[in-house]
Amino acid sequence: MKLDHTQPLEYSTDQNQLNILGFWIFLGAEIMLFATLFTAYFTLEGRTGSGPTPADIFEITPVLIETFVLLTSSFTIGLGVHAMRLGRKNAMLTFFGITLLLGLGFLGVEIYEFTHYYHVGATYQTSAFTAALLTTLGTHGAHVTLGLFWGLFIILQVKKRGLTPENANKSFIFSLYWHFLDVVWIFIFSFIYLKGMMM
Amino acid sequence: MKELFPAKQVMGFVFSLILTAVALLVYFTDLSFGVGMTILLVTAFIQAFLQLVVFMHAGESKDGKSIYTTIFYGVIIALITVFGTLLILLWDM
Amino acid sequence: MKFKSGLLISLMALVTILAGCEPLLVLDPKGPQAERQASDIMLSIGIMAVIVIVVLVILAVILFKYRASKQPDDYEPPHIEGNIWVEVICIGIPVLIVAYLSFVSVQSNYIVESAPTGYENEEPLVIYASSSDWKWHFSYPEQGIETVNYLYIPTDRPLEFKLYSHGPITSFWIPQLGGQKYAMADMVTTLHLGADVPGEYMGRNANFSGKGFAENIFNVTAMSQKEFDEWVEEVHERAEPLTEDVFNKLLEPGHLGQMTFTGTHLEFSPAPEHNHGSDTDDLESNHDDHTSHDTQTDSTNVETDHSGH
Amino acid sequence: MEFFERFAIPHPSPMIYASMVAIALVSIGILVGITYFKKWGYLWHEWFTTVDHKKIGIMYLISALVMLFRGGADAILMRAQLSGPDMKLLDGQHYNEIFTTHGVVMIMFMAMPFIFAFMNLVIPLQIGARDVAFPRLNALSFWLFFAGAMLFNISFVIGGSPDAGWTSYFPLAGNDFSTSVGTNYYMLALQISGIGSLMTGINMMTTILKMRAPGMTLMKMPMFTWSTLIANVIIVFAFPVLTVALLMGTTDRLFGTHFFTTTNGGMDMLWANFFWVWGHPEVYILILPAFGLYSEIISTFSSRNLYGYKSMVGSMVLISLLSFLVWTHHFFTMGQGALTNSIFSITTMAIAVPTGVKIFNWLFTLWKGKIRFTVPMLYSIGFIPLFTIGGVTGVMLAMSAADYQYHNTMFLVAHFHNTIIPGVVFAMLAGLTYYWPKFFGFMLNEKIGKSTFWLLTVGFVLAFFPMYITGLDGQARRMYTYSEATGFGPLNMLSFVGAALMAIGFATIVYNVYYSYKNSPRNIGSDPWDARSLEWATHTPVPEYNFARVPQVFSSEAFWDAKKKGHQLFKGELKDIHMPNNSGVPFIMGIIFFIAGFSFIFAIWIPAVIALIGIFVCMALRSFELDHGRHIHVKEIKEIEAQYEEVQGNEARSHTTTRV
Repeated sequence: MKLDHTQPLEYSTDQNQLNILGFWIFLGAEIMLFATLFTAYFTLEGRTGSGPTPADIFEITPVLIETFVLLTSSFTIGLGVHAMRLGRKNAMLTFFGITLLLGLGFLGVEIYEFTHYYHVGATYQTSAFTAALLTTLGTHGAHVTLGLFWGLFIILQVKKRGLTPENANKSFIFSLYWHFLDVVWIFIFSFIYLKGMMM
Repeated sequence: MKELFPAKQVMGFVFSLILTAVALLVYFTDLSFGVGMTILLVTAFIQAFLQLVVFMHAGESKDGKSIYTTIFYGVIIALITVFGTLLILLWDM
Repeated sequence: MKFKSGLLISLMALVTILAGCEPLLVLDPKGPQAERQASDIMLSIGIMAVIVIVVLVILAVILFKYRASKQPDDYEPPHIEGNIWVEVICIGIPVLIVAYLSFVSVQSNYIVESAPTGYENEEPLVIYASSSDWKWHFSYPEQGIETVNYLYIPTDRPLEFKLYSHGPITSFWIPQLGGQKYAMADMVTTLHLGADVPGEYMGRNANFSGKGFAENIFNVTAMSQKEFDEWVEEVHERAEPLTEDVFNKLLEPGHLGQMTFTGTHLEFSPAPEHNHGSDTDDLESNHDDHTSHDTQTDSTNVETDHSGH
Repeated sequence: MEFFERFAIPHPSPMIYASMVAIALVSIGILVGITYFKKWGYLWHEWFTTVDHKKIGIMYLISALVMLFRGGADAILMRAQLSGPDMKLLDGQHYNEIFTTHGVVMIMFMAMPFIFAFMNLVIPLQIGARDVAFPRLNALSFWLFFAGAMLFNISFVIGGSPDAGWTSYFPLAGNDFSTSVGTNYYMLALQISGIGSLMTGINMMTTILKMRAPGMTLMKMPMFTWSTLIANVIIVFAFPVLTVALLMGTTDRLFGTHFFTTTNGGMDMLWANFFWVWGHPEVYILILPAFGLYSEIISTFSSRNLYGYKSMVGSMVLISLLSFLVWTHHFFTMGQGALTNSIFSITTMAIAVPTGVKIFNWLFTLWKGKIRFTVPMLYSIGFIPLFTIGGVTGVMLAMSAADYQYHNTMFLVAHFHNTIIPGVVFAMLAGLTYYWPKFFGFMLNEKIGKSTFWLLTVGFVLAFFPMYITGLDGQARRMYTYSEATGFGPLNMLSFVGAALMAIGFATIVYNVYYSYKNSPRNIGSDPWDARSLEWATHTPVPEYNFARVPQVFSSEAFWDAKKKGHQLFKGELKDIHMPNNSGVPFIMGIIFFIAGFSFIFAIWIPAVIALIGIFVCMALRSFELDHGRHIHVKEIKEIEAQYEEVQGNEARSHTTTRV
């Protein structure tokens, strides 16, 4: 394998560069995926049938916790990549670990939130609004869950095999994924929760 | 220890917290719908741009141009889809 | 050029067949909306035919002139990158054509979406046309009449069809009076039509709606206002009232012949609340089913009162 | 017994039972045959586990041809049923199933794999690469497409076909009005193959953006590469919309949500909206690579460079953006206001401008050329006027007020077949004939090929032009029957005759392959058409590593310039070539996806969950796997090259005489 030492490790081989560009294109597709979910949500937001309206069920506290936790995790994974570029394997693993723990925390709050919705009578089958809401949140949550497993695998691999070009590449791509989930959350936070509670 | 916390990233984090706080204004104060939506749109898009540049290093490699083109193309199509649909199904019905 | 002649012969064959038949429904309009649409269609066919012919001629000439068998063996085709002026012309002409057609199209949009021209001062006749699998129910709230699978309309008077569906999306279409519009279960759409000439016209559901879709047709009879009034009176004398039970039977999937009732189903089974293109449109309407039912019943009551005099 | 009842077909007919038996017999025959000839090992090592873009391309090609016949059988049945008034060949339900599967099969499982076939076969060669960016992902894409296609195709013998049209508008496609599992098949099969398409999109974009030969800047890419790049950009941004829409449709049907229902706030038109947000770009995904192929072919057979290269590229970029701006024209009649209709009417017509530019550029490419009427060229020449007619009728449909009269009629059916058949199908057949020698080492017979072309063209004109007329006479689409009084009879009979001619035409393709396999000479050299771009610069058939040395490119017609100006394409020493390893995982994942899809369709939850877990396990294993690929060493390359040179040496002497 040809190594290009002028580049950071994660860009150092041809295949690594392909992987990173390919993943960015995948994120482009993800933008459309979430845009479609948002479109559905905005269209169906007011169509609550006999079920509750957004203002009826949204609570600010869990949303604030989720937002803060996810923003912080986005910060820590950025630090993780920075540490990786410095070659500080242990620091990197620590930051990745913190990120995953924060992700787990986020998921916990989201599960609480979903049970809350269930208890106030906003289930998946209640109305077009709840279906669109839970699908949008659920898709994001599923992404986070997948990310937790993925991140765990990467930590294990870095531990076992060290900071190879391959592992650095995987870690960097994972960080892109995680940041992207944070961006999506910002939009959920702004245009689902805050907008819903504002009305 | 200090080298693990580069100023750029820390500033980015602080700034994103500030943006979140600004967005929260629409909840804690009594703004009209139009003003509120404007604030949300501005903060959300700045926030997204911040992540893209500061945390995701979108422009750093020699494929930066392709990456930015892809993302902006995606964003444009996404906005067309969202607002086009709203125009068809809500605003003009 | 075998290809060219083959194409031409088949085109000619089609034209002959076309000429041998009755005029095509869409191009034989009997109302102002359909007339506008037919003239748009003829205009675009004309322009488009010119484009096709130009392309065909250029192609034929080039193929004839530059075919390999005609050229010397040592002929080396030149390398031509392109010419800015040629390309400006190639872009410019289509832009002009499209701009012109866009202008016409936008104008027509507003025309077909408003009351038909010629008698716009007349009071429009409002007819609720709702579809169920696979029939059409026509309610005349002013006249207090409901028919199934046939439609009587007065000529020289704007017709305002309120369309909705008791099932899948359908499309209400009377080709000779004007183009179609969807009828959906969750909203009411409005179609403006008018008839200039008395006569019988074909109407149908144009949007695929399941097994019985092919036979989902209805008859339209246009007549003078006087005849129409007589028919209304006759119906009131002879027809049975439409009860909720009877109506629910009618809604069951299947085909029915033509039927006539007094009263309309709007009284007990109102149209959907989202009423597009009408004054009663209320976007902020209550999401609670009960209240919306009440408001709907109120508005239909008002309409029934209207017909009382 | 209740468990098994759901697998029964709700509307059986002798025809379906006969096909059931036929499918069973053919499947058993194939399995027995493979076992008898001991080909399982060969299939597994050479095809099921391959990651070679050329082999994957060939598998796409074969699948597309098979699906062409499946969809074609549907088509001929429909035309037969409508050939006269009150025909009793099919009943309403059966007819509905047939036009639904015809549409889905032709778009998703015929046209899509066909263009993917050419992308896979040609793109790496045309840009001078060894393979695509992610070879294993590429294999996974294929097997997901294949799983989706198979899933969709078993619908009519297990549980019943979808019957709500290829657009599957809700609420007709919802549980209330489509009670069989048919629409579940539609949702899941499209979902699975759609994911495959999305991955192809990412793969091809990355390949073209990153793996071009040195010297090949963006503006020196051959036109087919450009069109593929743009088409894949559209794929990447359009397919997620379909994914979400299908997800919502699936949950509506399986989990009782209310996205598109008529109760509890659901909005049926939201499905239509999403479907066309994906659906309109989809037609450009199909037509742009076709444009690319025509550009290559017209340029080759008029021995001219492509006229107006820059405006060709510009028009495609513009089309890619506009394609996302016009979707509402599929439901102008929904009842939205005149303003919305006007906006979308104008954007739709605007597409005619870049398309018109392309037509003129092709005409100017022919101008001053030296036109050879080979089979691929005949398709391209037939394409120009026929597609122009399809295009201008598109402009007519774009006039929204007039569209109130065209919508849902046979006029529309005529229009889109008029763009898709001369546009896409002709391009695919032209490409098939054009690239056949490159990948199979012999030419298809020109004489049979020409009769195929004429049968298809005459058949096409007879089959579809009458529909313009019946449409204007009030014949709605998707009607399974009509009465004598409507007067639609004679023209529909003409359509049937045309369809029959087309069927014969398609059959001659199979005969052509058989005949040419038996009779065509094998010493055709690597450049039988005197072509212009890089894919013709390597040997025929193409070696596994495509190019022994990476080519050096100076223009968009690198190979032509090498021939005429003496540019040297291949310089430098041979080096070891890095190649990816084969893998069985994509094939296995295809099977797991198939099982998952099938279980979801019938709501059998335990295997569904197990299959989903299996998918994640496969992904996890992939994450931990270390696979650095393998190297083909210089010695081996030299041996392979020497073999080719020996053959070529013989050819060089007869080269001038074999030119067409």
